[in-house]
Amino acid sequence: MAECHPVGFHWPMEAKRRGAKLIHIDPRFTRTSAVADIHVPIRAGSDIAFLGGLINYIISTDRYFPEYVVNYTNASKIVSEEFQDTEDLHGFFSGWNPDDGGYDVDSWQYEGFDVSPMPGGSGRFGAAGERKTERANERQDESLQDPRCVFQILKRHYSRYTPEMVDATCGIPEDQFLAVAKTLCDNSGRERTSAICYAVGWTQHSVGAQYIRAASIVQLLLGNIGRPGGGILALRGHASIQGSTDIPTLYNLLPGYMPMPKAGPHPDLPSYIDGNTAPTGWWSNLPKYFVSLLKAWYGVAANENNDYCYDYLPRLTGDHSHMSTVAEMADGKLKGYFVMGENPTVGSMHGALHRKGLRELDWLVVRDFAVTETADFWQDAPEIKRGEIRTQDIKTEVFFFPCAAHTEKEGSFTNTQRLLQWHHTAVQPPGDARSELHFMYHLGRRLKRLYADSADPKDRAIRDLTWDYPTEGEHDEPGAEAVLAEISGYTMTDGEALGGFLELADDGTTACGCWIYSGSYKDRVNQAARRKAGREQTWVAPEWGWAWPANRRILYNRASADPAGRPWSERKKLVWWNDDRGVWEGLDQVDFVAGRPPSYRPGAKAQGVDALSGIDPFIMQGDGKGWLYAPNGLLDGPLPTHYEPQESVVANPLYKQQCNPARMEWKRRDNPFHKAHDDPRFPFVVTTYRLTEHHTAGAMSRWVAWLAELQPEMFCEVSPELARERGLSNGGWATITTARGEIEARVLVTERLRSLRLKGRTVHQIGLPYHWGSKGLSTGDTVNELIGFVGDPNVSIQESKALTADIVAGRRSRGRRVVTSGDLVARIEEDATERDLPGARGSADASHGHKNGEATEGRTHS
Amino acid sequence: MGMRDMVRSATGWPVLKQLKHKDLFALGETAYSTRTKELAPRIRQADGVTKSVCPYCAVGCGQLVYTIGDKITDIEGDPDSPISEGRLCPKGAATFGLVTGSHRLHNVLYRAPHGTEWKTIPLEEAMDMIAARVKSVRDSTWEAATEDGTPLNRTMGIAHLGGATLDNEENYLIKKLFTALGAIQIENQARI
Amino acid sequence: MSPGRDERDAGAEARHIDLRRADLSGEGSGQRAGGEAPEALQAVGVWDRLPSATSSGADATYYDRPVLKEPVWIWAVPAYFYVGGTAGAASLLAEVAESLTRGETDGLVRKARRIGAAGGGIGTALLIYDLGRPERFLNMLRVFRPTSAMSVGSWTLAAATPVFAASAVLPHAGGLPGHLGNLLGKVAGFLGMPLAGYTAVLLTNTAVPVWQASRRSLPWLFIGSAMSAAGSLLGLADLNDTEERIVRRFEVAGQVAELVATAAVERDVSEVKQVGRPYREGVSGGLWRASKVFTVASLALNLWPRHGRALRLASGACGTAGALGIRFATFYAGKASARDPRASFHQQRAGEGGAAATGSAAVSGPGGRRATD
Amino acid sequence: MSPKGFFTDTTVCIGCKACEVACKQWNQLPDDGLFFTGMSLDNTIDVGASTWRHVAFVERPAPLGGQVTGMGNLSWLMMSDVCKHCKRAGCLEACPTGAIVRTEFDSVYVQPDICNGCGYCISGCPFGVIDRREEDGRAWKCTLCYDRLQDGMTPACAQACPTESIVFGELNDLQAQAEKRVEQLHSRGMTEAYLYGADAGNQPGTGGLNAFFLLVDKPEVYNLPPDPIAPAMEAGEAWRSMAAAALGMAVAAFGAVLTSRTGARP
Ligand SMILES: Nc1nc2c(c(=O)[nH]1)N[C@H]1C(S)=C(S)[C@@H](COP(=O)(O)OP(=O)(O)OC[C@H]3O[C@@H](n4cnc5c(=O)[nH]c(N)nc54)[C@H](O)[C@@H]3O)O[C@H]1N2
Ligand SMILES: Nc1nc2c(c(=O)[nH]1)N[C@H]1C(S)=C(S)[C@@H](COP(=O)(O)OP(=O)(O)OC[C@H]3O[C@@H](n4cnc5c(=O)[nH]c(N)nc54)[C@H](O)[C@@H]3O)O[C@H]1N2
Ligand code: SF4
Ligand code: SF4
Ligand code: SF4
Ligand code: SF4
Ligand code: SF4
Ligand SMILES: [Mo]
Repeated sequence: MAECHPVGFHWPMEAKRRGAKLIHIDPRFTRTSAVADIHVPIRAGSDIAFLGGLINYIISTDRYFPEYVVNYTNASKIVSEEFQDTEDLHGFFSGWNPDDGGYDVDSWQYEGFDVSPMPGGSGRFGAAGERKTERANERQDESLQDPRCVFQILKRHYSRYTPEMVDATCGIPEDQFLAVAKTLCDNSGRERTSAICYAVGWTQHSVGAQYIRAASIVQLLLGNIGRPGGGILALRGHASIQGSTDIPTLYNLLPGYMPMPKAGPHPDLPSYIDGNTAPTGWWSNLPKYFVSLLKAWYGVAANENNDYCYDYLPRLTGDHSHMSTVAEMADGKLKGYFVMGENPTVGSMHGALHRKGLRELDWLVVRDFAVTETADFWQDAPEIKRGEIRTQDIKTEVFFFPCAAHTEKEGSFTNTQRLLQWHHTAVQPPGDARSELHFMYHLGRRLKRLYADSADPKDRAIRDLTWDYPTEGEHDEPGAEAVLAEISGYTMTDGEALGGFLELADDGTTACGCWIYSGSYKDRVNQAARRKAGREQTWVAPEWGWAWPANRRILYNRASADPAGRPWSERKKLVWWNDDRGVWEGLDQVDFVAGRPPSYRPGAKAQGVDALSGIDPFIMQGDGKGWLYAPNGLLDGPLPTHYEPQESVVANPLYKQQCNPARMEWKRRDNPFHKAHDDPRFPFVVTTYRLTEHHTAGAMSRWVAWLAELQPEMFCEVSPELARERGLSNGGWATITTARGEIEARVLVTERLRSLRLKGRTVHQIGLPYHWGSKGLSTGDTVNELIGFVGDPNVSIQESKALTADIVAGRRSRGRRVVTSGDLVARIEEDATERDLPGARGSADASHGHKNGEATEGRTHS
Repeated sequence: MGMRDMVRSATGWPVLKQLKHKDLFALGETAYSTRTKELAPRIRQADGVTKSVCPYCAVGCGQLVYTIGDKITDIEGDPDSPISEGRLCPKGAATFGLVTGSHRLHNVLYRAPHGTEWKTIPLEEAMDMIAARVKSVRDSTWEAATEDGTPLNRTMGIAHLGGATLDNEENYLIKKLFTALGAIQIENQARI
Repeated sequence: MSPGRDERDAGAEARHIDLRRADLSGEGSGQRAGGEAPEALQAVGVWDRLPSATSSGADATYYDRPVLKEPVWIWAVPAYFYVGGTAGAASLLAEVAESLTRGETDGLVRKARRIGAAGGGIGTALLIYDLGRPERFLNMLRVFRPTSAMSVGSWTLAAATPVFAASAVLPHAGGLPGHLGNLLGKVAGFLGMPLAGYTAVLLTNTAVPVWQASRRSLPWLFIGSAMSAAGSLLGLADLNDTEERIVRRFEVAGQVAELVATAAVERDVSEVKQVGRPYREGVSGGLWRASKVFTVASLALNLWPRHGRALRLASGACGTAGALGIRFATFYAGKASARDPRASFHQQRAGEGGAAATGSAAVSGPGGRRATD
Repeated sequence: MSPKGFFTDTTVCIGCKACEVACKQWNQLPDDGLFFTGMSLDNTIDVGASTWRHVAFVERPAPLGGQVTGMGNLSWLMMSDVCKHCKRAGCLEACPTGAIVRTEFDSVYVQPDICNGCGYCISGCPFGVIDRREEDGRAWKCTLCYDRLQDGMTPACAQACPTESIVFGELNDLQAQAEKRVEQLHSRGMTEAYLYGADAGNQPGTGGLNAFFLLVDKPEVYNLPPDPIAPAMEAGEAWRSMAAAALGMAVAAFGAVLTSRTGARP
């Protein structure tokens, strides 16, 4: 955290000054470890074994927070008999469908009550069927003894995650593990809270989503969620990565985390509403938010008799995530590609496969500060330098547009605390540099002109699109506040700015571009631009910027009070129930149903938000409880389970199933994998990470002299033992190779990356900062040439934190080799069978990589 | 310069001041030059300070951007921000070098198919070319429905990448326009 | 002090900043840059051992990096030490001779005064040449700062140079100017003394261990070798017997003092083994030993009973070589000493740092331990 | 004005180098070239003419008090080095042109319009801070943001530091704060913490530093001198011996002339 969120790290250091304990779990001894109280090195890719060990410890030593667990989590819920655990099926849960390479989730449901999770997350695609929706039929055992209650299932699932198993799997000696477990438990409970901060060290795995689930279980058991000083803090990456998932330039989401319609299950508005609206919990409001979105996009054209223009929306037919799209591109199925504010040939996996895709395009548009490695793929690439590919043979037309910097345009970023902050224009952009707002707006106006008089029904969406934003200045820059006003929402009658999502209706009378941002333009005031100084406010600082939802700062903060509405502790109070005024009050905006007393219990037939009782802090869930066990919503199991990375050094010590069965795996000749474990050609564990001094793919730091001089050259970190074994010298050169490619790097031999002992076996690790590329004042080889396409099934995030590779002394022989061209293609053969139990993957089709575009396999007609 | 400073006003010669004030060591104010006496932070004469937010990471530290005319003279931390209280990390502190760096290009570049070099083209012309290409690809790769008639209403011929470094308002227009065009392969850094 | 247009462009280019977008008026914005990387950094070898190799234990250093900055002076400074010293000693001898004789040493006086004048001029030129910003040489006379040996020296040189010149030129004119010249000669002679010695104080009043350690002995060495240098130089000219005797005795006295002083310096710097290394090893060590040999040779030739032109030339050459060698040896010893962090660390740990001047060492370890504990 | 200065608590330094970059940005200094040094994460190596803040990285095969790591005997010390603005400043006392001056804030400031690059300050600094950049010819170092102080602004490095390892303020307040912090660290098991240069008693040779440090290992480990001295403190001995030697030279001159003259007239 010290490296990648240094100013954010001020607050843990402030807590440490006041006596808090800082625990850092990381394969390397980093700048965070240097100031931590406890640093525990862990084998990259084995955190679920570690967190499972914590869960085992918390339950077996009774250190969980009983009142919190019983009242606020689904620990007491009884699960259906059909459910079978990984203990029974060698690493599989019940419901695995080998032909499809995925789980049917029906056997995971509660007994007597079907809970659908966040919309769109309902199991595999097209899981239809009638659902049992009355909460009255829920069965639970508050004593937590029933063998089929969640608590006992949890206990049994992690029964083998003992301290010994943690030592054997993660390389963490028992005494160190117990020190961490004890310290965490000592600092949790009624009077004390602990927080868990994570970022891509946890997410970039083929089991990434389950890493976070495991941490949620630990925090729910300890009662740390919804309370000040507690919680799980995702330390998001870019300035507005949170914003770009809330208002998602993502294939599977519409603004406000509503799902994009799927071809099969949602042919029309009613099927979409029914498929995605949760009968109970806050998501029962989905129709208001969805209709308001369509009104914002299609204005008067959208009305109740044309399903509010639902038919204008394109439909998904599977996984169209980044890696799937690039695989399609490499197979020549894409014509045009816009890359705005990203540098995939350095930042994304397998640069060579990306460049192969770019070579197949008709045209590519890149918008950035300077020509990036992505924009220059046609003349500056390893395969071109080796002469395997010739520039003249590349047919792609390439446009490079200079972009305006954040100081040359106005708009809002959403930071990692869901806080919208407005940045104003300081100076005008130079020359032809323009903002993306300008580019998209004027592109849209040109397309509206081109389609102005088209009668073709497919073009109605463009013609009816509301696109009349006011422009200002010599460059006709569209007014960003006008766009914010649309995002925040207005009444269709008189265009009045809405105060929040409570005012949204599903009858077409309100328009709102993103329901969770509703209220960010309340009273026609740009709430994101508020700048009341922090020192003039409480520590919650509600009048600086605006946080979604409804300027609330700590989510699920109802859980900071006990079932009767009294703060768990005076020291850690946040919100509480004021019985005489009949309202919730406190330091933060309350995350609960307004005016609902703690004593409220829903009636038998209660539906929607009324189904939430006074002790259901987790209002987004169908059952209002924190999920220790996820009956629905995750594609790879209701409980986090330790699986080895795609390329590991060891066999899975816990189960016969080596890897996550539902992982996304692109089986292609140009995306070869190593052996599942113990590959003699690639004996070392590699992890990749950042340096404080550089920024991601490097375009924003390797061109800046004051940053480039701090970390001038690409280097790798190796332990003294590995250096001795491979003849590497500090300050010298080394070449790192995988099946996908090879790179060279300077060598930094350091004791901060000592080798790990796994059951008596020594495992060497190689550390690779991934910032370098061929452009800039400081240049170097790109780490991501080494990493293949493999991803997590739930969010399709790549696995770049744990893989295997080889390292030899000296610079690379002749020009860098990549697997998509030249002699590296033919040489690699591997057998992929060991990753899954025999028969687990019925057909090649079973791996997600081949699943996208089911419809496109058949002939399509337009 | 020091000496010209002195010659202009003989009494300005520090040694004479040294004698006058009986300042044996002349370690302090006696040895000041006129420039030092009039020293001021350059932002005192800035005619504008803009409230901004660091463009690098999601902590979202506040930044103050000082300008003199249409030039930026300093970008430092904003002490008012409850998140950062004026603090910055090396990247936030180097933002001046990013936004005023000489690496930034000011013109649109174009590489023709099979071309071996970039050439500059005007912005408006480039925008027209893009719009035309979007229309032609959309029209030629449109998928109205699947074989069994399930509506698809999309083009798989156009994709977009990027968003994490862009404003919410920009992400909104990108999602809104491309979805209206039927392009669904819209992705950003949340995947990597 | 705003730099000219092209200098601002060069500055912006060196900083990779676009002047059309940026205003460069900060404190360091006028610093010229853009030459290829500063030699100091290029000269830095890559640390090829384990990073934690020297970071603990008795002999800890920071990757063996110097704790001091190497003196930035070039050859012109030791050359000035020689020229200044010779001029100072020569002018002193000239004035003493002029006052205690009635004309029998006029030749010597004239030649010595000419050496003084030349020394003043050449010395000033050498110092200006060494400056980072030669065009600001007059700033040396902005203030008089007694704590700075260079300030004292600059004022001394500034006073001496015209006086040396006047005393060499005016007496020929005779009459009032002549008398004035003679009078100024006395001043010159008087100024010659500090001129010949202040340079030693200049070196020892620095943080460089080997110079600091010889603060009591180096002045004797520089003054002794100044006498030897002046004597050797004057000895080359054709002098009458009296003048020749004066010069040789003066030179011998100087060379004896020089040799005694070299021993004193060696003793001072070797109190702490690491501090004395530059006089034993490397270029400075070699120069040091060579210059002692030359001085001894010159002394021997001077004491040789029989005299003759050739003998005089040989002793003068050896004497000059010795004097020059001593100054360059001391100069390069200082550079080597500044590069060696262990010299400073061992010197200060041995009580020769702050403790020597104040009686108590600094706190420099856990539990408030003092440097010399 | 009362003396201002820095208290640098190296135990909370995370080696992020924000101080180094904030100083370069505020003062608009050029870079020092791009070299991989192999010295842990320190590619800056030292303060110098164009780098007025340098962050040292020390990987030690020794544990840090109060810290537990699974890496065995290992700790990683970081420290942001800067000009110490010494009470008795070697550079100030050496500067013949009066370019270096003592300001009303008790800081030591180099006037770039006066310095002629004589380089004497560079040899006078016992910490090896001030240096000359060849292309420029003048000596440069940290100004304790003398320009910002005119408007009561915090120095750029102190304002940027994410963990307040660098604290700017009134010197006496800082000294009190530093004493309390040492006690706090000792009570938490980090008994090796101590103050370096806090005042004249702590560091007699320089009379105390306006920019002083809390360290956890010997100064040498951070490339700091264990017992620095402002050279002018010992100037007296050199001047006295020079005077004696000069006198000796005069005596030798008189002796040579008196014993050689014959009294003859030309
Ligand atoms: N200075 C700087 N800051 C940044 C960025 C940058 O480029 N530079 N990028 C921003 C972005 S986009 C992001 S997403 C964030 C990322 O922020 P972080 O996630 O903090 O960044 P990383 O350095 O990639 O990974 C953090 C740590 O995870 C460790 N790690 C690797 N594998 C494992 C594992 O299996 N288990 C565990 N427990 N740890 C593991 C690595 O050793 C590394 O130290 O940073 C943001 N901030
Ligand atoms: N091996 C490995 N690979 C990784 C990771 C890892 O930990 N290990 N981390 C992953 C993660 S979390 C991320 S976020 C990615 C980052 O990967 P990328 O996002 O590809 O890397 P960046 O350099 O951040 O790319 C952002 C680009 O946007 C440009 N830009 C900045 N502002 C603007 C603007 O306003 N407009 C426009 N048009 N462009 C702008 C920048 O100049 C830069 O070139 O890397 C991923 N890749
Ligand atoms: S200053 Fe650093 S920590 Fe703050 S937002 Fe910028 S990059 Fe993130
Ligand atoms: S540390 Fe050196 S440069 Fe700074 S004030 Fe002290 S003597 Fe001068
Ligand atoms: S180099 Fe400049 S600052 Fe240093 S002593 Fe000489 S004149 Fe003074
Ligand atoms: S006080 Fe100012 S000049 Fe000195 S290091 Fe800090 S930012 Fe740089
Ligand atoms: S800014 Fe602060 S934490 Fe970062 S390196 Fe400098 S002193 Fe250390
Ligand atoms: Mo990221």
